[in-house]
Amino acid sequence: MITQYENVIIKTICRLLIPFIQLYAIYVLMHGHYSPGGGFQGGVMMGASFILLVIAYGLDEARRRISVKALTVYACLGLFIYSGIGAFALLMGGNYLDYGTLPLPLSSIPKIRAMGILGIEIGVFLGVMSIMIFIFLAIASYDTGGKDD
Amino acid sequence: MIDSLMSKYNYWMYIVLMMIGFYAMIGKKNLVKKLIGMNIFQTAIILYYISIGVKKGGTLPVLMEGVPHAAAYVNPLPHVLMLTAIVVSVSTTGVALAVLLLIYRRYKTLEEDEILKLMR
Amino acid sequence: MKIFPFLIVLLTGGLLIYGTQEMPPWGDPNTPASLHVSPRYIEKTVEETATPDMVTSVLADYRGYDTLGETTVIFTAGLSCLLLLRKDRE
Amino acid sequence: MNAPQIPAAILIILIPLMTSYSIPLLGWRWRGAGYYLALLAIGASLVCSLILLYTVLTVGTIHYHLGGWLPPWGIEYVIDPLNGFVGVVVCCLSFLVTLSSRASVEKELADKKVRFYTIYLLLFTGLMGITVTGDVFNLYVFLEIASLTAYALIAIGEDGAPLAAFNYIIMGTIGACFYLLGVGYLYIMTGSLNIADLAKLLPALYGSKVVLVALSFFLIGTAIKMGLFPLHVWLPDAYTYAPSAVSSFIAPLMTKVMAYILIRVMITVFEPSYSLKAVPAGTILSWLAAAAILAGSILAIAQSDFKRMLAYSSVSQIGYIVLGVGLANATGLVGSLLHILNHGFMKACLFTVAAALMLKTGGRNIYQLPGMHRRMPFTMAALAIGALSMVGVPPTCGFFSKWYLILGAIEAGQWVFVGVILLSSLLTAVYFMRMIEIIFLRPAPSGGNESGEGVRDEIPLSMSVPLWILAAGILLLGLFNERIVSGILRLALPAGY
Repeated sequence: MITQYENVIIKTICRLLIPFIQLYAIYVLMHGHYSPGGGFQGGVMMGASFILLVIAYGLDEARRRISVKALTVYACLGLFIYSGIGAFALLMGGNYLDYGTLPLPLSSIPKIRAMGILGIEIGVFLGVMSIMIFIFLAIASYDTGGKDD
Repeated sequence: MIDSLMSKYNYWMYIVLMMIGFYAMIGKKNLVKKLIGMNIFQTAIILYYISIGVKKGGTLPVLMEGVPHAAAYVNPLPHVLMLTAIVVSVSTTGVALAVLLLIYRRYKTLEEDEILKLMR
Repeated sequence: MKIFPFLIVLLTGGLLIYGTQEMPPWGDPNTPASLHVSPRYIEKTVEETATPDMVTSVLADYRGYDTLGETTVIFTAGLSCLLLLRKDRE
Repeated sequence: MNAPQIPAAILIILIPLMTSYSIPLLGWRWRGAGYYLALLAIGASLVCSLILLYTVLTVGTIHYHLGGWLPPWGIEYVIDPLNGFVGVVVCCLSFLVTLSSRASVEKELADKKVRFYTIYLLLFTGLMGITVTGDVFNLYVFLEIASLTAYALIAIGEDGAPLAAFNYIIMGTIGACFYLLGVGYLYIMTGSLNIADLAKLLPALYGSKVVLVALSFFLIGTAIKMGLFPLHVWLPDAYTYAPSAVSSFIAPLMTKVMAYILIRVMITVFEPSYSLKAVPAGTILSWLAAAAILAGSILAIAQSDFKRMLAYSSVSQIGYIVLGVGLANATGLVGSLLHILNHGFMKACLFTVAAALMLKTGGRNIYQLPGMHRRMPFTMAALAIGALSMVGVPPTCGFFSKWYLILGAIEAGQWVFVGVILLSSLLTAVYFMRMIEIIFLRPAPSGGNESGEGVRDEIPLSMSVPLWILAAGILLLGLFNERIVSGILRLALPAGY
């Protein structure tokens, strides 16, 4: 079990760093169309920022900020966004995941497709972020007697 | 001869790496070492796929203005496949670690032969 | 050094190296892998998906279904860890 | 796009997939939701698979282009008679097994059932995804979904389960990685991942060493995954220690779907004239299969644990399926496909009986069972039907697949395999008849459970109805096997086979 580690330097630096890590994660997500990046990479970074929080501040502090319940919602929501966009294309008369049929007010089909890609990247981002924290929390707190927080 | 050697050594290196992992998976008695071997094995496969996509003189697969011909970029498909394989590898490691925790909680050791002794 | 696993490893490695003999040389731009399917991803990515990063366009559009499977894999892994190490909320 | 793009082809995956995402959310309010949602989703998939099979048989092969991209670039789903058939088998068995799982999950996994059913449904999705896909890499992704869920489900079982699951993780990952290597070796030579496209490109490359290595890695990988004899070491422990609901789901389905991958690779990706005849893979497979049949049967005789005995019998039955492939003729392949169906039903029936025994007695030792036919007469009758079918007594379905396999072996001129099949039937008879003798003929122990003597203590209806459907299915499949063979399986054979 990871307990709080009393060190002002570590705590202060983490407090300073974490917002920038998260900002960068969102940048990587949103800029995935033009540079290497996307939902997975961004999601892993976002998850890593929370893991850094847990390492610096201990599990109890982290529990106050993130609950397994909220993470489950995020994970399921992310996957729902992904498969839902695909299923919406199915409803609009296209094949599954055929973003070209989405009713978006854009001038051309490629642009609609790009928006579809962004949509599913956001879904992947949410899913990967919460699952990374899931796996870490489940393994880090295994000796707390299997109690859900 | 030396030409073919030079053009293939890259594949051989990944095979050697893969076999190191494979040996750890089937030869080691410590369960964590097996898991580490599994990671080496999967990483070697990832390296192999990435080296399929390499083209000499090709740059990274982000389209530049005015250079639309395929020879200028490395093949993006293996990269995509390996993103999937990396995620699979991470997931397998996660589940395997969770299983290892269960084993450790029950037997208080991760040496396979000691566990087998305890199971009798 | 255990002899039996070592033999299996040698055999597998030998088989893999045997296979590399007829592989196209490393870095050759004229391999089937570079000529058959992938050129379309490179040349049409902006035209068809308005996304210059072709890894993203292949990942999320051309082969988007793989990515759904991949996200499901990681979802499975997360839930499996919780299933193994925790009880459901009572 | 001239092919019919019917949405049932994707709904068969999409419904269970989206349902599995919603179970954790609904599970907070209503903990019993998992069972009903899983049942509903698998039922919907069953309907879709029946529609697909009907369409395939009447109209022709279905292609479904995911994302609207044409095949070599995008991923496509291809449903032909072969995987239409396997899809119906998987859906049908999953539905029945899931229906029966409720009581045993309540008993063994009551504090985990929400997540249990999520993972359970994902396992089903993975198996279906493997079945319907027409892309080798997509197959790998769904193979990993199915494997990961199976690892987790096995690990939550009883005492030895985590170690069994860990061994399965190691072996399963080796198998999946070998499959992935096979895909990589094919990709470097052809540049394609689509099965139909590969089948078109590969004949020109049949002389290549790379393709030969790819084929052998496909073979080793799938052989590990399905537990073919020398590589079966993970299988008995995994099946024995898994929770009963899980072993009755995994045992009939997992290895069958892996056998489907083997058949798909040998028959569709490669031409059978290359993969089975030019390369001696057919011979190697059939000798390994013969070894598996005998070794599995002999090891099964040595067991006193019911589930472990069934697991070793699975090892032997997988041998039958692979033998049919290895014989490299139409009759053998028909026998092998029919055995996928029949063995699925038999194993589902027998493992459900094992789950029933775990539910009612808490033990699995077959020497503790005397007099059980008084306590659970209907369950034990189903056990008898399943056992007779495993032995291959004529009116049951087990006879007919063995019949086709024997005919195939004769056609191939391999009399050794005829002898192996007959000998193994005898060995199977030994271990199942021993069980039947203990249960039906031996007097119940007079001590201890005086009060329980002769008292009817049947399993709940949610378990006995699917069990009886399975048992009746064994008989009906035997009676209608001719129709299945001529109506579906003959169409599933590749051209010129």
